[in-house]
Amino acid sequence: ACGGSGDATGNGDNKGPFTIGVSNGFVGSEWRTQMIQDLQSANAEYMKQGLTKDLVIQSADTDVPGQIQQIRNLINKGVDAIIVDPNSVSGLDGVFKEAKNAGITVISVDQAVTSPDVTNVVIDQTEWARMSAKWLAEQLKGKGNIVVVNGIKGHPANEARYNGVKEVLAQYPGIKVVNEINADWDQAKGQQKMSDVLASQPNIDAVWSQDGMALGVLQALEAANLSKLPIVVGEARAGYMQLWQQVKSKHSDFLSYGVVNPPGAAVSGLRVALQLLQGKHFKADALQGTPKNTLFVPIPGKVDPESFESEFAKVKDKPASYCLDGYISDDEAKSYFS
Amino acid sequence: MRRIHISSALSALLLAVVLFVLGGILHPGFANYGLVINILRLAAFLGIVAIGQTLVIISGGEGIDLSVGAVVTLGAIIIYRFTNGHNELFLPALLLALGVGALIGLINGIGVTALRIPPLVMTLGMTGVVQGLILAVTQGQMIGDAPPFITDLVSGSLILGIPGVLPLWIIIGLGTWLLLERTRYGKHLFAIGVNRATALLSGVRVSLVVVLTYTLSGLLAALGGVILLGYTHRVFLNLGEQYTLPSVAAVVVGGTLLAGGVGGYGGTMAGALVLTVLTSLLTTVQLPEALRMIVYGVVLLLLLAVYGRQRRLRA
Amino acid sequence: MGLIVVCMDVVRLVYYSMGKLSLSAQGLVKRYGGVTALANGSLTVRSGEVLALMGANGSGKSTLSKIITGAVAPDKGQLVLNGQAVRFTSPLAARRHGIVEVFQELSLIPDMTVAENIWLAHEPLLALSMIRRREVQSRTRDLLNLFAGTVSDLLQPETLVAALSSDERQIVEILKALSHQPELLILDEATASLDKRQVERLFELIGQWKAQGMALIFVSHRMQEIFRVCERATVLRNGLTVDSRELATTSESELVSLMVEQGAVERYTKQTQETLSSGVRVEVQDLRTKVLRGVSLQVHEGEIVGLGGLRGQGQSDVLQALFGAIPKTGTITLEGKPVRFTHPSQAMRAGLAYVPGDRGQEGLLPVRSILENLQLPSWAHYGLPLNMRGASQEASEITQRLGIVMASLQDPVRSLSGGNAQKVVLGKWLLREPRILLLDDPTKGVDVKAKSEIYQLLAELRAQGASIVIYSSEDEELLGLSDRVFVLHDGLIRAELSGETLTRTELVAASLGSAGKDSRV
Amino acid sequence: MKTLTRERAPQWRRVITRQSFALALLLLVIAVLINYFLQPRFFRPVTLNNNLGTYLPLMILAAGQALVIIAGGIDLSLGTIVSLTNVVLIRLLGNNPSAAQVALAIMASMGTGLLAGLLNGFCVAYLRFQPIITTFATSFIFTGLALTVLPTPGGSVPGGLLDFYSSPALGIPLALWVVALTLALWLLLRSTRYGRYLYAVGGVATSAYLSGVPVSAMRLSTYALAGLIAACAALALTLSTGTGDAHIGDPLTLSSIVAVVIGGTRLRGGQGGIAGPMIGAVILYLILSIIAFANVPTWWQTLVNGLIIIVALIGPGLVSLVRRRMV
Ligand SMILES: Nc1ncnc2c1ncn2[C@@H]1O[C@H](COP(=O)(O)OP(=O)(O)OP(=O)(O)O)[C@@H](O)[C@H]1O
Ligand SMILES: [Mg+2]
Ligand SMILES: [Mg+2]
Repeated sequence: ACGGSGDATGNGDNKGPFTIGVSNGFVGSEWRTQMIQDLQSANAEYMKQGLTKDLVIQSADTDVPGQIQQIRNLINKGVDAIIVDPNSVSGLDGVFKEAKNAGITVISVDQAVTSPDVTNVVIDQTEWARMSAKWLAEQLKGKGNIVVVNGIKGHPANEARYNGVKEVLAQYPGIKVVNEINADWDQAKGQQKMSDVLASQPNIDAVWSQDGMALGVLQALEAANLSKLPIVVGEARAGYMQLWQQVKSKHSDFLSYGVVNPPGAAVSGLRVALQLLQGKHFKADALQGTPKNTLFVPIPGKVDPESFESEFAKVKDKPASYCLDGYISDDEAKSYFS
Repeated sequence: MRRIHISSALSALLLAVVLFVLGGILHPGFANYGLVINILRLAAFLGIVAIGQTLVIISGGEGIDLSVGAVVTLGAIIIYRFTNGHNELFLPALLLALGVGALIGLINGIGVTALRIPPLVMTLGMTGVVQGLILAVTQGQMIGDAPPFITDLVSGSLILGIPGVLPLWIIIGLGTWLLLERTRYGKHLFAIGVNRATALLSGVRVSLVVVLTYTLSGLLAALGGVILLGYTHRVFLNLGEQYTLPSVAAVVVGGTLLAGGVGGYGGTMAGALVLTVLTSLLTTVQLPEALRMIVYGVVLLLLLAVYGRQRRLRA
Repeated sequence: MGLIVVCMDVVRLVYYSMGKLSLSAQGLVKRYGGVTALANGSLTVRSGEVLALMGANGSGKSTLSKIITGAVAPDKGQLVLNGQAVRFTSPLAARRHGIVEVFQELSLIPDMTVAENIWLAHEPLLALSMIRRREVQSRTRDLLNLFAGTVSDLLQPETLVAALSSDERQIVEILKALSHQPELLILDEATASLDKRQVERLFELIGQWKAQGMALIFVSHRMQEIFRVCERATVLRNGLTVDSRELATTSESELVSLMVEQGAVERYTKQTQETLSSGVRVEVQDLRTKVLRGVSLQVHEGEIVGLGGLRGQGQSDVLQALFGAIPKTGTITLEGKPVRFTHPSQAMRAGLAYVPGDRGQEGLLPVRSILENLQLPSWAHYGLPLNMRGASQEASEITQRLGIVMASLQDPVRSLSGGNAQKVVLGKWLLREPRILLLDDPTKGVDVKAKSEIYQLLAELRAQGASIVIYSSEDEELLGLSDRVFVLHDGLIRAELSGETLTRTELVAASLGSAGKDSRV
Repeated sequence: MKTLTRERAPQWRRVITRQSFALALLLLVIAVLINYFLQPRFFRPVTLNNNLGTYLPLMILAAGQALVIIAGGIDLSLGTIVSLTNVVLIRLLGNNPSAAQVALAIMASMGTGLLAGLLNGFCVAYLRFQPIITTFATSFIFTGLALTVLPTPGGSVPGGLLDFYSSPALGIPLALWVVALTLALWLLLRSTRYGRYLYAVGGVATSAYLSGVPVSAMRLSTYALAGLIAACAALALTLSTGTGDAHIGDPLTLSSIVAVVIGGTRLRGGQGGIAGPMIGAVILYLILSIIAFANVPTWWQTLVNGLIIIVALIGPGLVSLVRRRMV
């Protein structure tokens, strides 16, 4: 009962062109808009090849029932596959089953879901967080006070990431989390709350943060006129790296780190969806998780002090909200299939 | 009535001070100069965004402006794009931002008066329209830069580490007080908030005042966005959203009645301060987030118990 | 014939317990902040009598009544009901003892129907607290029948109260109180909004209730009413009960001197004929609104024109149409120039002023200060920023002139007594020194002293050349003040009275319409 | 032109005033027709059944919100009560619950909703706080509690319950049964003294008090009822999504208020009903579908959504121009 193995559409000679639907339940972030743009440009290629038709995109701020409605609309529009960035881990299971019963391939990107009727094509969020936490612990040599700036409390991605961090920190008893705050992935809130924390906790050795709010955190740190800046785990985004560059010119010893969280994961999802639509089957060990429905695509990279200059060159002229990106190629996608 | 509303503004202010002191006791360093300045600065954003909200709520007729958040974002984006970091372009960009904000408010006002759309839905629909326009025009790509003038005003120090935005807030606050208490418009605004029939029969141009009020609200929200840009230096799609409901809360905590016709901006300023101090205080206290939220809610209720109570039914 | 039916209804509807009720209030005190609303209020009332509660505006009549009905909590003093001390913690508690009030500022809910309002909180019920709709309807109809013939037939159980005129609301409020079958009924200025015939009907009913053993407290500023229905009068002055008198042995002027310190109460001042030859200021031709069916009239400079007739025959429409507050057709010329006001502000700029007949709905901003209420139409004259000192000064002059009892100009109008609030409604337009003053029952609920002050003010305005158009529900007032009276009936002018014909008999005759064939009369 | 007409409402106008849902119904018909032309598949029984199941939580919640608003209040915490009762339900269901456990979990979550509503009601009715700020404050308390009960989203609902929720009963979608039941209860309630009190308190509270209506008790009861109704909405939401999430209901607050307004109930209170708000909730979701099927380009969808909401309300607005007597 391996999800999304394409058995519903099952006829291997199906060559398209396929109609791909996209359901996005949140529009208030640049990460999501970049994701949609990535999808559109990747799809343009496929359209040229005659493999797909125009994307059918449903993108609006909505709640879980609203997203259920979005997906149901896509089903009724008769798409062949749906790429969904879900608002809920298991709340969409019912409508996913409806999709599957209608013979539609569903791919979840950005956030893994529990439904066996869906294939998750995501980066491993926990691993993503582990990477940066490990780097941080090593820089601190296992000792010091850190502040953690998290996203929305209770949001699955936030919890997955913070679990990764906690896992790593458990191995370093010398590192003390002196404050954990939630800035809801909002740059301005990150900035506000970081400055509050700074005023009351002068002895901070490092800050672990992520996403758009990392930029706010760094801004607050810079504005505080500290003699020595704490080490910051931030984000591989143009805006953050531009500020990083600026800060470095004042504080040569400033250390930071960012892991790429690619909006292009959706493109990876699209590539996998097309393989499935063409009747391919996953290799036995390609999928992980319980249920076995998750394809972890590689994390495209990281920015650390060593690689900063070369990575920065890539984003120097990008808008601040641009995220370092990456997705699997068609060949890589094929490699997951037998 | 005046006595009552000044006293609620005053008690809100006192509460803010009490919270400061409490913070200082809980956390040596909380009440330090830098943080006080920072909190005042944060309160200034909320306070400026809440000016228009104050006017709209006073205007009554179920008046509320839920589009302020979107207009804040739009105001910031306009400056960001059109100045692209150049001070010379700030003034024209500012005029453009304020003009666009006013235009949005004007449309809200017309919708509410001429087309009789309930303000809540009109302004919420407008939020969608503004957000939608931002998305349609930018496609989520925020290109540009903040002009140094505005970042200096907000993040820099005028004297003694006080950023220019604080005196600016006080000046705008005084201006708003003057507008409400010492102009004909202000007097008419309160009148329509209490009873539109009475106002009409006393020669008040009710629709005009309402339209003007929503227009002002749009303009001031755009101004709030401009100033907020000076703080964040960058714009993003959700920049202003976090100010929509708190702007309503600041107004109501400040003693303005949601039913309209009673209130003032002094109360809103104090309300903005109370909400900001409370958030900051809770941020610095090391508590699990869930507990922070519970404490925030409980403290807010306690604050209301101190002064935010309505009249008795039995005299 | 109709009357017999009505009487039977009354008998069927109103059963009184045969036990005698006697209630006395002793030493009641009520303070609001620094203001003493009632310093020492006392009265005694028994079954089968009508007690007049008298006093100038703000003397504490309403406060005393509300304490008796549990709507206001006294600071001191006690109520003794049938020899036992009682405390009413809510209007509901007082009602359980058969004590009910017709509130001066009414207690109706505009978005509910007449029937729903009347039976609110004591609806006849089925099981599960389901309302007996039929019974509510029919009993409401019975109650409305008590005033049949004096109100338009659009006043039905299903009509929304929001759609009623102020006299109809007053009647609904009276019927609402009556529906509780009270043993003690307090009527707080229940006649102020009613016209002559409605008052007559109420008095007939009061006579019947009294005969059946109801006790009544009757509050009014109209002397002739007091002398007609009451046996005794308790007089309040500055919150103190100063005396209680048998009316049979008391004269009107004695009562007045009890109420106000100096009993100098002058009546109306009439103009001599000469002004009529002066220029025409307002000329109205074929004015039509939803109620008016073609009204033409002229108003001269320095003239007071009265609009007579029963309530609701279109008098208010004439005033509102002149003021640009309602849609209309026809031509209005102002000093020779045709004008088309579509908004009151235009009328205001042309020198018109309009005192609406319904202060609660159209005249006041209850939560705003007295100052702001008085100056609402006038702020344009105080510059930018507003000269608040000037505004306060002028406002306080007019409050002194009108004798408005208040603690400070900054107090909300809500804290004023009914009569004082009415003076605010009038005062805000007197401040504008209008050239054309439109008055809709301007002295409603105003005490004798203040009334004479208002008459004098009107006379001064007229002397300065102002034109005044006034509707009054009090015939004496209308006849006493006006140079000419146009009597309206069913949206048309039926008579113009002036000089010789300006008499009560003519007025009454014309009020009833030409032939009395109209069912709406 | 502003008018101060004194004339009485004719019958048809009275009908529109009292039957406040009439215009929402019209909007609904239009939205349904547009949907029908754009996507006939929408009306296949299975799809219809599933869709109604999805709409039901907001419909129920809008009814609760309407109750509070009619009585002159407003509840900004309803969405968070949905979240809170959702996580309580999920936590107590656990894995493979017995029938008794299911009953217990449902009762406990209803009890939680009731308690939450009582807290709101107590603050508004007896402590006399302004409703909007009170419920703004308590919404933080409820979210905090929800996060404590269930820190990470998850949990599951027994398949039997999910099937029960998604299968039609006697050939009619379950949601329709619930709606019918709700409306029947409402009609019943409205013909009781309680119903009268509701409108009286929302109309003019002081007049209601002078008339002998127990105003404070009424206020308390509306918030408590709304809390209970929010728990019912949470039950529907839990059964339609099968998940627990401490934030799942949060966005529903604003939608419920919008649904009430679209449904023709004014925010000032004292007027309206719950049929309109329930219709309003459906309209909100139908707008999403219309946008989907009108092939609105991606970047314009949010814009069009906002415009539709505004435009949809211009019609009723114009009619209310006739309806309102003043300004
Ligand atoms: N809620 C209140 N707050 C403050 N002052 C009040 C309040 N209610 C009444 N007063 C004051 O108490 C005094 C007595 O008022 P009350 O209404 O009893 O007078 P009244 O005799 O009924 O006058 P009227 O003839 O004008 O109706 C007035 O001076 C009034 O201003
Ligand atoms: Mg009185
Ligand atoms: Mg209905």
